[in-house]
Amino acid sequence: MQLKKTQQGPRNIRRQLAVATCSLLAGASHASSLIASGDNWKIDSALLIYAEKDRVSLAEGILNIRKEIDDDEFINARIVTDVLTGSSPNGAVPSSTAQTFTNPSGNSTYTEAANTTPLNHTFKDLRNALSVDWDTPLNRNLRGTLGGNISREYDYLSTGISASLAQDINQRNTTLSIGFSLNKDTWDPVGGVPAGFAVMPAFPGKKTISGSNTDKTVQEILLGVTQVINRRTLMQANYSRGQSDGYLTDPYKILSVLENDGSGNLRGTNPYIYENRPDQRTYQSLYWKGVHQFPNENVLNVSYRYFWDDWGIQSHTVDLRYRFDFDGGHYLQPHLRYYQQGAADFYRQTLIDGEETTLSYASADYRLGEFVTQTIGLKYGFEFKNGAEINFRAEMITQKGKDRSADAVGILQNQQLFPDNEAYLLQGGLSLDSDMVIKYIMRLFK
Amino acid sequence: MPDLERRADYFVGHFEAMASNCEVLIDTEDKNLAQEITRLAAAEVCRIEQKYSRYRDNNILHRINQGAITRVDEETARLLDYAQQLYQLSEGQFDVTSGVLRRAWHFDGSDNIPSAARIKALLPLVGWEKVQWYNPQIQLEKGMEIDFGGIGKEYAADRAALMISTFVAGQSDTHACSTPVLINLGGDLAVTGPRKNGNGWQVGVNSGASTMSPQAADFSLKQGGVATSGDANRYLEKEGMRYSHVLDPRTGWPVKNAPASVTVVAASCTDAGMLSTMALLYGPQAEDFLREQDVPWWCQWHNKEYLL
Amino acid sequence: MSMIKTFLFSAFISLVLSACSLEPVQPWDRDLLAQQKMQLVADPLEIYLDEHTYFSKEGSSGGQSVGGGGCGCN
Amino acid sequence: MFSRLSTLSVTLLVFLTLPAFAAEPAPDFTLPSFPDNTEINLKDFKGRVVYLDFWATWCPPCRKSFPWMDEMHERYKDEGLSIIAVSVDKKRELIAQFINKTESTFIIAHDATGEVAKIYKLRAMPTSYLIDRNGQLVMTRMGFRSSDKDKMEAAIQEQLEK
Repeated sequence: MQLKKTQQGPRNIRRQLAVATCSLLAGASHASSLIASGDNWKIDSALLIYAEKDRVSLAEGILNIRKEIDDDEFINARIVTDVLTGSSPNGAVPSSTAQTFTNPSGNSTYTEAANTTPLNHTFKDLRNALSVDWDTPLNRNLRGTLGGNISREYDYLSTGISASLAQDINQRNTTLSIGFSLNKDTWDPVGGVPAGFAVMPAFPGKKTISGSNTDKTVQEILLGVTQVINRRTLMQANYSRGQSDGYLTDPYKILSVLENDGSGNLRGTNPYIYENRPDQRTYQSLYWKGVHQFPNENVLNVSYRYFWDDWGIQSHTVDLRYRFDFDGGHYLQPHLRYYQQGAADFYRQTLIDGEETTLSYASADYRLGEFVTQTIGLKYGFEFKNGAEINFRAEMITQKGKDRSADAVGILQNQQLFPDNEAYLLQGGLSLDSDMVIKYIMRLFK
Repeated sequence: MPDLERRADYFVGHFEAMASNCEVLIDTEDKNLAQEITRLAAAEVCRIEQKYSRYRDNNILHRINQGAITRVDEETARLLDYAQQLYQLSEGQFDVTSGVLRRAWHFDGSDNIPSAARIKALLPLVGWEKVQWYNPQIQLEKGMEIDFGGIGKEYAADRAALMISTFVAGQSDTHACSTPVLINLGGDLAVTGPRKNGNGWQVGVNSGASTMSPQAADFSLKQGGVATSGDANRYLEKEGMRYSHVLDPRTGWPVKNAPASVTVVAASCTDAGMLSTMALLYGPQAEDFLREQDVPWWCQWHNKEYLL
Repeated sequence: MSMIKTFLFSAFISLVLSACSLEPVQPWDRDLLAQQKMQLVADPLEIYLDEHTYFSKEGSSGGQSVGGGGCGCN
Repeated sequence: MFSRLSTLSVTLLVFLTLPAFAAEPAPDFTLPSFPDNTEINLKDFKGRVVYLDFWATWCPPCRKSFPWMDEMHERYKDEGLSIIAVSVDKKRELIAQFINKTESTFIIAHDATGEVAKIYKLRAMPTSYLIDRNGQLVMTRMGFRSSDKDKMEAAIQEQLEK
């Protein structure tokens, strides 16, 4: 520690002393109000481990860097890497006998035991993504944001741009916003893009493909209103509409085709065919969120979304987070989420022999089915006096679906067709200011 | 149980703490309220005394002084932050690690002056700059000690006043919620506001043979606090030289020609205490320092023949 | 289904309209609203991870904001 | 789309730099100072140029304006500039926490209830007002942008020379 050089004679220290004493006596309240000075880089990072029972595991790391480049003008960059391993349902239904499938590559086979949900065991993927946003004031009450993003997997490339405007009105108590995004994605699936309803050939046959790669575009528009209700309450309401065009099918998902005798047995030849979806989807959603701080400083954050599309899917999502603040910068935040979805019109858990020639579209992807997702979680966070934060959370996610009675024919009535799921999520996060990193490094060398 | 005494138009509560007679003057006619306020003040002062007494071996201070890395609570952290700020503000004159010097100095009026070698041996154990304080963790070097003795009483007076203000403000009775109170911890005073009649509290400062600032002439306490540093009865005397008990932590020796005592009025009792302590540390320049601060003060000097 | 939509739309519109009759919060009273925990997205990384997770497990997505990018997981 | 946008923002900016008060008297007020709790009366500053700033610890641009206000105070205090920074924080200890980290020497006042802010019809944080030696409001500035610094300093100099 350095002392100032003694000045000539005594100097007035009363004011500095009084300020110091004020902090001593009043007890500085916690640093949540401390905002890092804009010259620094704000660094947020998180590591997520997601594991499904007997299925997929995912490790995902994020690094987010935000810097104020001019008055109230920010650049935000985010790097994400995730590694996925394990297996996921391939769309076929369980059977009383073992089932053998040909891998998408066509080079090998895998066998699923009797009475279990068939899973594609060769799932292994590495994804790297980068997104950059530029957020700037256009005038005192208008902000604009421009963003770009790219995400790369070994069989998938997604690139996109987005732009939004936010106009404050009503003495900044109301914000109107509008946003657009455009994404162009390219599939380069292993073994090529299967033709719609192409049969999964027995090894070593090759499936019929429509090409080696394919693509889709996704456009979205969002209109939103954010309203300050009072000193402690804030609400947001959005309407959004999106449209996807192009190849919207999952190139790895198949359907089981049954004999048309009501027995529920797989048909004798080529019992599995690749799924086929429409090449356009229009979806809309209404979203509402409220944030309220109680006099005890706890914060409730609750949202509801109603989503519907022209595939016949509609869903309701309720999300609730409640933050309890404790002395010394600790907080706990329970999280509850409830999601209920109705099935797409062309969702089928099985097909009957011959239907593939009469139907235009069919998919057994459980994500297009009728199901409920429930999430329960708890987050613990600690805010340091200097504004840094460290946090952890653990969540349990369960997914339970409803079988279509029309598809559960004959012996399949004894099987659970929908692949219910149970997953656990662990996350750790750390937020810092570049200043703190520098100070910490200097302390290490001291 | 603290005892309560009724005076003309107010109550006085008494209790003993921090080796002082403590008083709480409560500007109310409500005996129950006065009782409750006195109890609160006594509880807060005793709490601070126990938490930061250097004569106990079961408190946070004792744990810190063992020299291990210690994680401290928020209140202790604030005190340590404050100690650090004062160290910087006083350019090293005010140092909570200087208590170690008392192992050599016993100001009992005798001629028992320690040897220069003894002081020199202690000096490596003094100096806030050697303390590893990274809020909320602290570590002292082996043999060093922290002592809040120089802040404790004033801090307790302010804390008690603050607690009472909060308590009183929470009273539903409109009379009760504007009850002004004066805390007196053996001469260190803090008030919660002027008296109900709008006047300040009349405070007698023993100003025998002293100089004072112009503002001190007709003075009554409306806001803040008063504190006195120095003790005319604590000194050593050898070969006609009087050593005051005010030690300069930078040299380990008493400040030469310091005033016998300094009394200051400031925005809080703690402020007043720090200003009066620093004035003593300025020695013969004490009054220059006080004038610079623009506060009411009284300064009592030893008999002039002791001045060099 | 269409009744749900009609209801939601009218709720949405009435919410927007009722905002006009609110007593505005003054600039000097925005201390709580300035806190990080009072932001609509208090922890952006947490929300990003949640959206990514549910995007790959459910048939619906979006609604809160635009942009962010896609992946082959759905 | 963007060219049209910038036209819009240019129009709005022109509006915003117009003085909000055409030389009307600055409303008087009495507020406690920080940390001494003494009374600050605007009328006591007659004869000096006053830079009156409304700020809060929770407002990032406000915090960023402190070094600049310090600089102005150091540079012009002897020529007759007084800076009064009125905090609208609800609690005093928040001010203490912030001021502890700065070395500011200008006057800080505390308007815990926002009473004075209301009289001054504050529309943004921070907002600062320049008051001439006769107590007339001569300039209002909303927000704090580094690009405004020179313009504001010029306005201060102009008033000091009067």
